Amino acid sequence: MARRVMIKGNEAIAMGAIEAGCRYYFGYPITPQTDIPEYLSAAMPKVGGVFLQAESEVAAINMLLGAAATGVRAMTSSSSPGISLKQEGISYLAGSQIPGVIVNMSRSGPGLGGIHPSQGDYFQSTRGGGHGDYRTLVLAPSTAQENYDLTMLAFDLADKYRNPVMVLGDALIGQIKEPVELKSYRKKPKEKPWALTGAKGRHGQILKSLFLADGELTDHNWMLAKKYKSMEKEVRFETYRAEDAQLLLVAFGSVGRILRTSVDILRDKGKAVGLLRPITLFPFPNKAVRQAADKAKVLMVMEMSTGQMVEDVKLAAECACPVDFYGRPPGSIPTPDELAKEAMKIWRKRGLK
Amino acid sequence: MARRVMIKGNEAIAMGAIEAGCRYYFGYPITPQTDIPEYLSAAMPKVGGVFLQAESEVAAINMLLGAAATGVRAMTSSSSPGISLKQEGISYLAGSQIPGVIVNMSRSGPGLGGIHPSQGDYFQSTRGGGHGDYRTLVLAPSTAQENYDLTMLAFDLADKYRNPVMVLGDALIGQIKEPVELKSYRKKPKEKPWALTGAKGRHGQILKSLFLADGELTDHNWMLAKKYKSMEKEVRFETYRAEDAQLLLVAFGSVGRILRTSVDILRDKGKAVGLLRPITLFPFPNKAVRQAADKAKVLMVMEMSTGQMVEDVKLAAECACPVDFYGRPPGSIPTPDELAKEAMKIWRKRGLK
Amino acid sequence: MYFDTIIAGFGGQGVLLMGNVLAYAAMQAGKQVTYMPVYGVEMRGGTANCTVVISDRPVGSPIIHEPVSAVVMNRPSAEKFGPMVKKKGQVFVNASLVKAGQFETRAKRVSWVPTLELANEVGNSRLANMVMLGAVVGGSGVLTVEQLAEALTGALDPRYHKMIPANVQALEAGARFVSEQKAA
Amino acid sequence: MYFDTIIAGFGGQGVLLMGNVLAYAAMQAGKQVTYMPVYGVEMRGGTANCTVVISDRPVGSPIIHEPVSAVVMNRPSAEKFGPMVKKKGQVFVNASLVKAGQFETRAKRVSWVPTLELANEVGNSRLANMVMLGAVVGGSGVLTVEQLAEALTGALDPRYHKMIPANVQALEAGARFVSEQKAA
Amino acid sequence: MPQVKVISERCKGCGLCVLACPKHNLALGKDYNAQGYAYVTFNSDGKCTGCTFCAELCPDMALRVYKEESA
Amino acid sequence: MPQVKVISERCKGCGLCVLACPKHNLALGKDYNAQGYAYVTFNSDGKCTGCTFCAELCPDMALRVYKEESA
Amino acid sequence: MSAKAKMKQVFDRPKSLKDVPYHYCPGCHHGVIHRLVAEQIDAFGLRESTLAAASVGCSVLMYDYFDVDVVESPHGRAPAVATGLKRSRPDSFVFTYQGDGDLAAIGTAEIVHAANRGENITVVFVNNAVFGMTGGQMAPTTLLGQVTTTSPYGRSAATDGMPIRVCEMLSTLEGTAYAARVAVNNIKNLKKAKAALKRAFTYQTKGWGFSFVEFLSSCPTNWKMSAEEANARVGKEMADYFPLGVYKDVRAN
Amino acid sequence: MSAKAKMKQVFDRPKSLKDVPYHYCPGCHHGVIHRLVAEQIDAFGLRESTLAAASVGCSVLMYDYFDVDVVESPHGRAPAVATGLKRSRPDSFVFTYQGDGDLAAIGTAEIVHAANRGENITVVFVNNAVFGMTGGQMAPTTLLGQVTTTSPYGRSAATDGMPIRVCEMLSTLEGTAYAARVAVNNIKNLKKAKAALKRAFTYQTKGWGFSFVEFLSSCPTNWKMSAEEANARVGKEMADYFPLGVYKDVRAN
Ligand SMILES: Cc1ncc(C[n+]2csc(CCOP(=O)(O)OP(=O)(O)O)c2C)c(N)n1
Ligand SMILES: Cc1ncc(C[n+]2csc(CCOP(=O)(O)OP(=O)(O)O)c2C)c(N)n1
Ligand code: SF4
Ligand code: SF4
Ligand code: SF4
Ligand code: SF4
Ligand code: SF4
Ligand code: SF4
Ligand SMILES: [Mg+2]
Ligand SMILES: [Mg+2]
Repeated sequence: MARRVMIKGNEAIAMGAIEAGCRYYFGYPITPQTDIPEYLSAAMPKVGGVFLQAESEVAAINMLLGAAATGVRAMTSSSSPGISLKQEGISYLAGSQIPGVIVNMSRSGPGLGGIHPSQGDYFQSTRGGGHGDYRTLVLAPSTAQENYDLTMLAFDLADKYRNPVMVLGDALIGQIKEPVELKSYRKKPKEKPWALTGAKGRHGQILKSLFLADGELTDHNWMLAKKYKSMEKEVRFETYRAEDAQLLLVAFGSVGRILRTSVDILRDKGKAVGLLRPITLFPFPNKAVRQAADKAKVLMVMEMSTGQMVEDVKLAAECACPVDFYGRPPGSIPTPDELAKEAMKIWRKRGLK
Repeated sequence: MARRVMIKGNEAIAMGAIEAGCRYYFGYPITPQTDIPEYLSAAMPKVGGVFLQAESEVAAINMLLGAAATGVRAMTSSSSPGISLKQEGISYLAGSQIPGVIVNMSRSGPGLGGIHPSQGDYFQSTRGGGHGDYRTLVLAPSTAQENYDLTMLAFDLADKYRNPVMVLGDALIGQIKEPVELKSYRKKPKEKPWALTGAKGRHGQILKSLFLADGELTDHNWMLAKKYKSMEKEVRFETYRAEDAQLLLVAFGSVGRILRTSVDILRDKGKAVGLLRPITLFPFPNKAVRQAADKAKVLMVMEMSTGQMVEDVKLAAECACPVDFYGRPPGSIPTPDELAKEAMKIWRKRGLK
Repeated sequence: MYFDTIIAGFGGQGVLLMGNVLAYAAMQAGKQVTYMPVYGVEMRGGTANCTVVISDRPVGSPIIHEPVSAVVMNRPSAEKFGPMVKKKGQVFVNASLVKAGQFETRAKRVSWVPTLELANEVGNSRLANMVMLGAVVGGSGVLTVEQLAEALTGALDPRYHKMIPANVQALEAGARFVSEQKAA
Repeated sequence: MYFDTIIAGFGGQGVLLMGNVLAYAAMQAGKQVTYMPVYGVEMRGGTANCTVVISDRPVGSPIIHEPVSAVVMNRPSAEKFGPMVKKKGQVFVNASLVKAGQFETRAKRVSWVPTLELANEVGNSRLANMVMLGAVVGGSGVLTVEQLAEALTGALDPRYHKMIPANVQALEAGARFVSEQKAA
Repeated sequence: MPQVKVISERCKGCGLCVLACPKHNLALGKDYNAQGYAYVTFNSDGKCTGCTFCAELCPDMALRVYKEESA
Repeated sequence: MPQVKVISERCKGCGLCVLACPKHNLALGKDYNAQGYAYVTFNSDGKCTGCTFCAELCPDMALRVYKEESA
Repeated sequence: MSAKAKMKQVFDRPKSLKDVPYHYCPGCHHGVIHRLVAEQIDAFGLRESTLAAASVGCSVLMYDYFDVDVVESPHGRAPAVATGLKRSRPDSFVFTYQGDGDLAAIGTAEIVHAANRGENITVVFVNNAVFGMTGGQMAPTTLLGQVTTTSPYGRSAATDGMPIRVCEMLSTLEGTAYAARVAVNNIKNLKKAKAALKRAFTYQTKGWGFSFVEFLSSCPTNWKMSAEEANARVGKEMADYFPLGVYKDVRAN
Repeated sequence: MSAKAKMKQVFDRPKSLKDVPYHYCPGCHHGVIHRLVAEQIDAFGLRESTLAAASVGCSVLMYDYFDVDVVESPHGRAPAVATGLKRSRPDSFVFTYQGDGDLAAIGTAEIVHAANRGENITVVFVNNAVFGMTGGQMAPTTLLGQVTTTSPYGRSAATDGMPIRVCEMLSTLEGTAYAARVAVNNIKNLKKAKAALKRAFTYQTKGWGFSFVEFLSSCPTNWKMSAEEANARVGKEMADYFPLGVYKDVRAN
């Protein structure tokens, strides 16, 4: 059986990466994700891997670009301000179709903000904070176990789609310590004929995003758009006591897990409240939300921001039922009671029984 | 009467900035906006202003931050990849409530992409491509004249809301040469008691975005959210032959202007087609779109991307009528005929008469 | 009233200036007008082109895929833009560099203008572009040579204002040539 | 089954280790458990705290605003966390540093543990934290001292494994103390 | 006689002043301030020269030095 | 006798080879290639030493130099 | 203090510092460096015309201590921010206060170019050979063999390169007018540090160009040393690799 | 050529270059520099093990010319990209090819730190004192007084600073093992340039560390000069301010 250990969320990410065969890490310190580079600085040399502290987040994402261009599994991690600096590089990864895993243990913003957990980077992650019309796959873990599991998945998806994959946690998800089952990774690596390994017995190969000829870039963009569309099959989400819910809460990541307790509190009071927690933020579980909108009387989105994912929920719900919202910008962590209370306000306002 | 001149779109931006009293420009060359720094490098010294070519886009946005912190009107401009690099700085401007005007004459992406006109930076501009839960006002000119006028407006709005304002054009809007009426700017500058001018007879003053105390950042974020909400009154849009339109096209910037011709083509064929062109992308003209959705039979969004603004239109339309979409990723410029043809496809598909 | 044209040629032939003068004159004539250069990396082939659209209504697209007219100053331009011109349109060909049969077009009207020869007559082979521009307004009637002449002051850098009279002569020579052609 | 606690004190008192050992023991006992430290800039005051939640069900929030129990190792912690504890909850106070009347709480049950004195009896004042942890499990019944003792191997860095016997003694001393209190 | 005043609430007990004093006039005390630091104490036995070395090197400006007005 | 072959379609008429040749064996010609450049021509009057300077300094690799096999 | 009336205070806090406690760890040199800078602001009479660009690092809260106008810069960008400040208010006294992570890692381009442009600003560079605020990771200035949380086996020349000597590098740039490396680990060095700062202030106030003062500084917390040990390390290991002295003083004569 | 059979080709294009025309302007030195690099790739037998990091500038299309594996880097970041290439494939020969806007402006931090880490890569730096691709704006290496599209009144030391000497600056870093500045404006310099490139290739293939070759290069188009004038300017004004020579050669003996 897999080993069960008590580890920090950030460590789970680092261990998941190593288990998935990632041997190249490039990063720059920033709270609250610094445990990841710290862990890997000790662990990478032991497995023959490379840990390199870059001079900046900009350098780190570009080192990743270089390493991943040769076909190896590579990762970088940072937190909000550092992720902003990586946007140009992420856009290049997407445009050049170079895979790579980027972890954002997001913190409160805007600007320097603070180091509280936050969900204010949802738009940046799901809409491509960089320039141009590209998307990254976004995985949003809510437990240390998911950190471990989804990091492994992130590498698979990155290789499968030749696309950057973002793991979006926050200060809570990174700092929490929980039991984690260290399942072993058993996939066999995907062939990468596109990788730069030296032009042995062939002509030089190019990885690039520049397309100057008339119409060439249009085609490239359509090809990418089709690829993003095809990612829909990777949709993941979790429901909790949702079957008969009249009020269905929708939340991801840390709020998603806190709401489990809120749902229990409300169920104890006899209210038919449930939870839908998107795990992939892009692709977004549109179908699941649409079906939920048909079944439930009301959807209510809760976020540690003034409202970002709520737009995706509204778009997915297609007005099949009302979509309410409770926003809680970062600065402290909301409690299950607080969120349960907010849910009750909507319960009453919408006349649910 | 105001002087009428034939100038490039980019020059119109530069001239509008100077007219509005901007005397501090920091930038870095990138096609297709380099006419702006080029023009200003010659013009600023003549009006006693500062033109400084920064070592990078990152440095430029931070020089702007420093200059604007002292209360002066300051501007930077770039194009897509350079704008990605500015995202951290823009987030700091928003968080620290420092005004500033940022011009994005966007080009085709992702990555290095190309230098064709593109609308692929819509999400980045309107959703805050940087980290954290902030917004920038976004103005989308479609003619050289609007470049001039909206740049002046951008400075007013930046000061009014103590917020970064983005002027989002593209290669077409920047490179086109058109007659521009050089109206003179007559507003009197707003007082800026928050500006850093030296602690003369008072204690030191701080501009910052770091808020560490429990709950402090939450309050700050709510204050910002309220501010963003209050920007709704700045909504601007234009309609063209929209009154009786059964099919209402919605587009901004360059596509918005090209569609005028398409509308004429379709009207000539007797089809009741009109145009709604958002000028402010944030705040988005939600009400106007909602009302249009009630009046028209179908809304159709057209963008030089695989679909970004269409989400805002759908959110605003609240399912009052169907919202169709035609996307044309960058790589070449769509023609009025091509777009008219696409509109006709929807006309037929939706059974309009 | 609506007119558009793509003006194309080698880098040094002054095609962008032609577009500028035309656009400037249109503005002064109270028209709506756009001028759009091809720029950036694409410039580096050694060819240059621009599109000018003149109308009574605000101009939607400054880029035209089926232009009403094209002004082709060299063979590659003729090959590229000749075929794009509308059937009812008009192609102005620099007959000094392009020969019949070297390009295709659906356009019914093709004007062959010996720009170099006419410019040399005016006294300066570098005025070939203005000769052609005169031919364009003469042939299309979109504006008058006088309107172009007036526009030169605004469109030319003051450094070159002393060249205006010669430019005007060139414009006139071009216009005269096409009107004689027509008459003939 | 549900238990939570905030463990707080000065930087050097080993409060994070207490939380770690407790959480580790809970995991080994097959419980769901989360441990959440306060970290980063906030650490620099010289105070430290962590929250441990143990449950049969997956733990939602790892942060608790009205905890079932609090373990306060110094006065500032007592002042901060004492008032937050639920009425039906329990406060474990380091009686060596905190005196009655120095903080407020709604909690009915308050255990005063003379950690330093008991640790000194075991032979090492630095074991005060383990004394307190023994008292916490003894007083709350959430786990047994044996379970904690077993957890030490996993929770402690191998460098400190030779200290395990002393740690176990301290745990026992704390647990014994509260059970005697209860009995009394 | 020169005097050094310790602002005990500001002292963090780092001991840098103790190192700095050529006259060994300062020592870490046994009392803790509200922040939990054992603050430094000044031994006013007359050896102090008022050289201000201690104060200059104190990171927390916890020391003030006084000297007789030079008459 | 050493020979220089001009690949006229590759020549951009920059004239750098003309400058480089110590024997003045190269000159810009009057014919234009398809790219519109007046390309360089080689004067094979026998002064060429086959030193390759011209080819080495040609940015566009438009020149090839041939020499008799040293027997 | 029996005859208080006759006593004269020979050491007091500078007026440009607010009378509040620092958040710095015990024995951290940031505190001394703050005071030295504030003393020069007082001495030059600049409190009311100073604009500072704070950076991100342990000293990010400097605006809670200095009683002057301060703007917070993104990590590493203080020299660019200061450029904006100075260009828009050339009569102000403008300084940045930056750590080694901030200045020598992420902010390399900004410091090199501010120096190269000869911006008439003063940079206070606090080199404590570690990323202090984030908990002790390796910095570009971390010494060879030094164990940090991201160089757990000690900094290695082969994989991490040698510690970067910023003062020396910036001195090669034409725009750098004054550059010195100082320390505050003992009175002798502290006096030199004061002189260097004074010179830097002179440069800016006279409009002589870019001035740069590097402080070797201690970080007892992340070096995992007592304040005394850390203080001693500054004078020994640190100063051995980063020699103290004036590297450039173009107006010296 | 009567006796073609007896003729031997003494100059041919290197095998590592594809047989296609360049997009460069007439007389632009990029073309020569490409060829010299390709010649060394051939000479060292590295075509099948070379990985190049292209940069953004006129040479962005280098992958259309070099017949080796190439990845496109964001503007200025080629040294970071090359670091990723080399660390993941240490047996490959890795080089960057960067302009002065790319390397000396936006990419300052990346080049300084790649050099300082002593990355075992080779950097080909093409300094033409101007942003070529974007149409002739001022670069950090633009000469004093030089008129460009963003220094219409000529570069001014007071507002823009002096041109930056990258070779000299990087030579101060411990990690830089080899650094030279060369030109290809005449045969004498071209021979030295070949030697420098050869030495740089030797450094990397022997694992001796970071090697850097700066080429003074011409940009006739943006200097608004004929190819000849531009070529001459390289040897005069450019080389006067940027002296040619070997700046560092740690294994020299
Ligand atoms: C863009 C960005 N990256 C990383 C960080 C995290 N961060 C905060 S301070 C710091 C380094 C501080 O080190 P230094 O500059 O040496 O200052 P010290 O704390 O040692 O005085 C880092 C990496 C950040 N705030 N922003
Ligand atoms: C982030 C970013 N900023 C700016 C640009 C625009 N840009 C392209 S090339 C270039 C400079 C090229 O100059 P240089 O590196 O000197 O190369 P050269 O063309 O002179 O050979 C710039 C600024 C870009 N592509 N990306
Ligand atoms: S003033 Fe001088 S002698 Fe007196 S205590 Fe301080 S250091 Fe010692
Ligand atoms: S140096 Fe200052 S803080 Fe440190 S012990 Fe002395 S008085 Fe206290
Ligand atoms: S090979 Fe030498 S001599 Fe012959 S043409 Fe070339 S440069 Fe002149
Ligand atoms: S150097 Fe080359 S391109 Fe230039 S003229 Fe000579 S052969 Fe032609
Ligand atoms: S962590 Fe280091 S630099 Fe930061 S305050 Fe503490 S001792 Fe000073
Ligand atoms: S613009 Fe300059 S650098 Fe670029 S290809 Fe032309 S001459 Fe060469
Ligand atoms: Mg530091
Ligand atoms: Mg260049």
